[in-house]
Amino acid sequence: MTGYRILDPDGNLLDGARPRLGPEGAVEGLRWMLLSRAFDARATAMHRQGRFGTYSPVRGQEASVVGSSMALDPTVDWIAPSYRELPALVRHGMPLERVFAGYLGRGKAARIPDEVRLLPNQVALATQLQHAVGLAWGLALQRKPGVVMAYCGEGASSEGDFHEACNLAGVKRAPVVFVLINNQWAISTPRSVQSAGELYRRAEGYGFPGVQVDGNDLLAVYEVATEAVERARAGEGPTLIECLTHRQSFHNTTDNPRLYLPEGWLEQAEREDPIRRLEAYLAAQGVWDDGVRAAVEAEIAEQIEGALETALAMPAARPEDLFDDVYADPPERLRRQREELLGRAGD
Amino acid sequence: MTGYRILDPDGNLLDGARPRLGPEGAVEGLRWMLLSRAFDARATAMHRQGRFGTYSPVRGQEASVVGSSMALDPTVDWIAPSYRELPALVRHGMPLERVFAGYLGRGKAARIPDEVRLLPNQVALATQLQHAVGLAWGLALQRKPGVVMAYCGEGASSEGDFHEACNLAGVKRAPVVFVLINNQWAISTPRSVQSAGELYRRAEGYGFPGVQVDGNDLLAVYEVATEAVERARAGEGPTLIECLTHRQSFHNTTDNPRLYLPEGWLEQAEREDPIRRLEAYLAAQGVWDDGVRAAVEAEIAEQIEGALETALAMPAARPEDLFDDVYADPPERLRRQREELLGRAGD
Amino acid sequence: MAPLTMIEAIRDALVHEMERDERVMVLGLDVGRLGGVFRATHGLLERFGPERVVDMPLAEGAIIGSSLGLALSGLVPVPEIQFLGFTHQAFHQIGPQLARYRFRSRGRYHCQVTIRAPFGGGVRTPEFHPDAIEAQFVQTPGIKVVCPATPADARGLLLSAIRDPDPVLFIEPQRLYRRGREEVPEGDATVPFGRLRIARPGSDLTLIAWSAAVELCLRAAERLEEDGISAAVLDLRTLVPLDVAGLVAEVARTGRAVVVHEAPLSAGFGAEIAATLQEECFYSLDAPVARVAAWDSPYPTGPLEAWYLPTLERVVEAARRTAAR
Amino acid sequence: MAPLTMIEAIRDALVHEMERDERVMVLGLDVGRLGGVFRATHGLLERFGPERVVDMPLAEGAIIGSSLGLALSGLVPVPEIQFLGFTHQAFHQIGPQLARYRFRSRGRYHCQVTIRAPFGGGVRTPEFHPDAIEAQFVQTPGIKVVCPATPADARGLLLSAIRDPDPVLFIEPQRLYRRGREEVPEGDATVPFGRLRIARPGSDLTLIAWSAAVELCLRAAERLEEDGISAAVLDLRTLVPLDVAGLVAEVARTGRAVVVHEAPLSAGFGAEIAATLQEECFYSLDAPVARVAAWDSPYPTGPLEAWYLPTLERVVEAARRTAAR
Ligand SMILES: Cc1ncc(C[n+]2csc(CCOP(=O)(O)OP(=O)(O)O)c2C)c(N)n1
Ligand SMILES: Cc1ncc(C[n+]2csc(CCOP(=O)(O)OP(=O)(O)O)c2C)c(N)n1
Ligand SMILES: [Mg+2]
Ligand SMILES: [Mg+2]
Repeated sequence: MTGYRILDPDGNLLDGARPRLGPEGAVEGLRWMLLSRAFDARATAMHRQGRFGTYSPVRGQEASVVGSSMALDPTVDWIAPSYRELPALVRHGMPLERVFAGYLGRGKAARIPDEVRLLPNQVALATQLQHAVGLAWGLALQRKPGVVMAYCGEGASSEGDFHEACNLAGVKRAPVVFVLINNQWAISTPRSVQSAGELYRRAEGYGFPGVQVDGNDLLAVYEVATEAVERARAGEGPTLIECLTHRQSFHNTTDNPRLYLPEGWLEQAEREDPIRRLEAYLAAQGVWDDGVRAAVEAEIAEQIEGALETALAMPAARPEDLFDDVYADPPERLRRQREELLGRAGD
Repeated sequence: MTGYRILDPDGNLLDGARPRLGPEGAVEGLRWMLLSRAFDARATAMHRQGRFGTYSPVRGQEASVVGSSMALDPTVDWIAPSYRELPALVRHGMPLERVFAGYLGRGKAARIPDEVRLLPNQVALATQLQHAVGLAWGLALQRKPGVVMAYCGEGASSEGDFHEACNLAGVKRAPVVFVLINNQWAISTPRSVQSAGELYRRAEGYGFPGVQVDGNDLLAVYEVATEAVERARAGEGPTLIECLTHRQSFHNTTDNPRLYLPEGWLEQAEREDPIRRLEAYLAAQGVWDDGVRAAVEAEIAEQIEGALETALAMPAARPEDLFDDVYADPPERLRRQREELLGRAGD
Repeated sequence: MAPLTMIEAIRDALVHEMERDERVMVLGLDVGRLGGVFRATHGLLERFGPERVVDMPLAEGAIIGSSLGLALSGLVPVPEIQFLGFTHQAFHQIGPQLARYRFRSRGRYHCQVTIRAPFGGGVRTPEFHPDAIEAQFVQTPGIKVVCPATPADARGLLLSAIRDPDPVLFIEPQRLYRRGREEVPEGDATVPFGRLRIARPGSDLTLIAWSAAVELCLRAAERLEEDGISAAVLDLRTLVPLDVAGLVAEVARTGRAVVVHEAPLSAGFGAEIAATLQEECFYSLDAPVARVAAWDSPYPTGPLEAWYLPTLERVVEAARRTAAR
Repeated sequence: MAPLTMIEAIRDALVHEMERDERVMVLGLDVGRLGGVFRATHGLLERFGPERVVDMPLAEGAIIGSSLGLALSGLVPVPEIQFLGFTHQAFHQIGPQLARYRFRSRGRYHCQVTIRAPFGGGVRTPEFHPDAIEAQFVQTPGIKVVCPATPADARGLLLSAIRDPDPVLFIEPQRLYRRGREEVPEGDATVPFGRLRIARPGSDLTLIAWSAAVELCLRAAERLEEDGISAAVLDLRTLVPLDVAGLVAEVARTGRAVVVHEAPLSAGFGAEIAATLQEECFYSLDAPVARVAAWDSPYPTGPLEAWYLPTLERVVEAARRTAAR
């Protein structure tokens, strides 16, 4: 079971496949995937040094995240992320230095810019799906353009919020695309514990299409996502996309997968690596080789280090941050608490 | 769309149909259905006199409730009800006088007897499905016999608890049968607002079978439920049964459906009345006529009046009831509160 | 305007805001065709159409969660939860989501959402329908908690709630929905948050309440007058923001206070009032702040509620005891 | 037994109860193969097998709701909710269901279920992980709320919790999981509910806390000693049942009290303590009961938590102020 596929694991085009994403687009996608992997490494290193908060690497699932988000138009469409979609956020307009600022605990510096159509990362699993549906429905009610892409994991799909959100989306034919990234693990819990059913088939019960796609195949994910976005844009309602992929790394920087990964699982997963696969394909297309790769990687390294440096120069969190965004018009008691702390913090 | 059927609306056997429930069983079922309808009338009258709490009539959906519960063996199986399954509870062993005692506000007198395998009525929609799955799974873990039948409405099926419970049941292959009574209404909210999908098809997504049945056909419901109970008993896991039926009455005694029922809806529903249908069938089988009916109705009336009289003689609720079943070992503060009230109540 | 019942005042506020601001919409269970189980939204569907008056699938989490998203899209949703007890099904979408979205997004987003929900006892409703769980929402910073006790306040506070850029939980005492009528100011007559109402002046003792318990306290004050005790009655109106200054000024004057609420005693909002008063006017208190509340047991069904809820006798007795110390 | 950390003491209690009573089972997210994100259930799967140590689908409502059903079937489930903040996802299955099932069924059923959940700040966890929402559960009659502050109490109270025929919410301060070791009584040494622990005797003033704040109060007491103030420290151990008699006896002796907690101030459990004390020992109080708590804002992430949580300085200052009044 692999889901819909365009490329085989070695990067060969399947017979008769005609990718919708051209070589240029695919190279752009590859670049986002490489950036993602480089960010993972940098963030993990920063965490090990005690300078970064908890981080959840994207490693292994880059094609799912990048391929789906490339179907969006950042000037009208929205993303409702979970916490493992870094390259999608950056492609959508979130400045890399602000992402860094967030993990560095820089407070307000990490704020999403006003013009970026992005919801904040969500830690409470599946809750964001409900927000995404409301947002999509609200856009449609106001005849505003825009499709909302909402991400969740296969673990999160067991939550009641998943059901309520999908069901409402179906009823309202909301312009939302649910991207369920089935990376086989929810921390230490394997896919088999999450459900006895096929996850993409749940969509039928909500009255909209569900698709299972090889989440390690950028071209396939892009195509499926583009079709879903087109449907949503045309007023035809939601789609559920299940991306079959692998979490090639720890759950987050506090996790140790050696405690629970079965022998050989990681090696098997790495054999299906989405970057390797796409590189092989693009090499065969004649648009990628070690030289290009080295140049792109150097550029990415520079971009990442530059953003990190910018972030490090951003203002630190301040005690005021505890109070300033709780209410527009804070209760008197909170004002007094603020004064109490600032008097103290100023000491 | 009618779901699986054995009898047509006029009570004729469909071609080739061979009912699993024989004439004797069908008469028994009819008797429960008539009892249910008589209870509805009595309870509604009592409410109108201000002597009864809120009551939700079963009217219209008797075949769904009775047909499903007749698949159970009360000596080993369990029922996790919602609040509109009166005849199922009584058939399962709940004494009618205790049901009356509950609606009369008689406190402890309404307690489910220790030997009756029945959970209390549940007002918080769909929460009982989670309990039912835990109970079924727990029975299986202890190698105890017993299947759990859990009821909910099509409205309740939009709640997150429905999803979480079904999904867990699938994973644990718990011996549970979900009976979703789709009576087309959740108070004033029509079926079309609840979901854009077919409700029984959700089961596929949880990895177990879903069946849609004509909920006005006792024979069909009985057959489908019996198969589901057999599967559960054999360790083959859960089933979702969607009974298509009609709520022929108000939501409950505080509701006024004239405010929202479309013209003609009720008349249409009454044409599919499950009692009429079964009576026609049994008359054709030669086991039912006006004489039998009159005798059965007289017997039921006597049974109901007797139970009501017994209930009226049961001890009234006492202030102690507020405290005695909160904890086995109540906190000191609650003990003091009890003393405070009883001192006062004794005045 | 002709005198209105509370339910009429609420409906009038909804109509007024929907006329005034086309972003305002209502959504919930049975709010459309039926006009709500209490008729709060009666006639709205006909007037504003099905895009602004929305019957929702039966899922409280979706009602609140999608309201959050609707607010992000630029609308002003006023979701109704059929009974406050069923906010529990959406608890994870209220305190940790709706209330915190401004904070989480560092001010990038805010949620102009007013959740309306009836609650409270005395009308023999089924389980969960009367549960008074308001204190649980005071522990979830970012949301305001508003609880009118009169038709005029219901209208004025609801206008303020809908216009507030932040989420508001607006809880309505079902027992008082049709209890009586009063003159209700028209138009844009908002009632501000965080200012308590002196429902009745008095000099010996202060009774403190919100929602339906205000009416109980007024009756108790009348009874106390017969004993020669002059009891003031304060209606808090909003629990968040809490009018600490107003409370302190009033109680410092009498030196004696009794808080009355329908929620169970332990960790009820009465505890916050008593704690605040002893902190803020310790030296003016001549007696401990007394609390009269429901017992620490679940809300019962049927006739038991008469013994469960605070009664006139219990309030009067606590007041007498407090006055005598 | 060798000295144990709190997490070891908890594990030891689980093993002890699972050995003693074969009905006991644990279930939750990642409790099996991984042994829990904090290793509380480490080794249990290997020892007791997958029917008694169960990795669950990711749904808190199902973890609690099915635990209720498992209890009805005759088992004794000990569900783990990965972090207390995620009990919100199961709120509707805790207060209105688990806690009330005995009451609703008029005593026919009871739910012997212990929910374990880590919480509390100071370890820079992501959002929701530190939320101190214990007071919300005190408002849901039928459940007990237990919050150990030491390894010995963690073991002894957990034994009591698992054996209690009624539901218990057992909340564990993640900050103290591995903070230190102490001698922990072995075997069936239960610690009873409803009896506070005098963590440190003192004569001038009483500091009152539970869970991780006890340790903060002990540090504050040391600092106060340098000023010549003798501060007692009380560890409540259980919020429900609350040891009112013990509290009153201790505070009546010193006449001065400060309550410290990690939850936001408003409607936190500190309010209940202050309200109770002023009710029960009004005439022995020489100063108002002070509260030191987190601010009325959501729990922040990153470095902000150092300014959010009650600090040693704030506790000491409140104590000094209280002692000087
Ligand atoms: C409601 C809720 N419950 C529990 C957690 C703790 N938790 C964080 S991530 C995670 C696993 C999520 O798995 P999945 O949804 O598959 O996403 P993935 O991490 O694989 O991307 C868990 C249990 C949480 N954040 N929110
Ligand atoms: C969680 C919850 N939300 C709302 C309600 C209020 N309520 C009671 S019955 C009902 C409609 C239920 O419809 P359905 O599930 O179809 O069952 P039916 O009444 O048709 O048997 C509603 C909304 C409730 N009891 N519980
Ligand atoms: Mg996953
Ligand atoms: Mg229905």
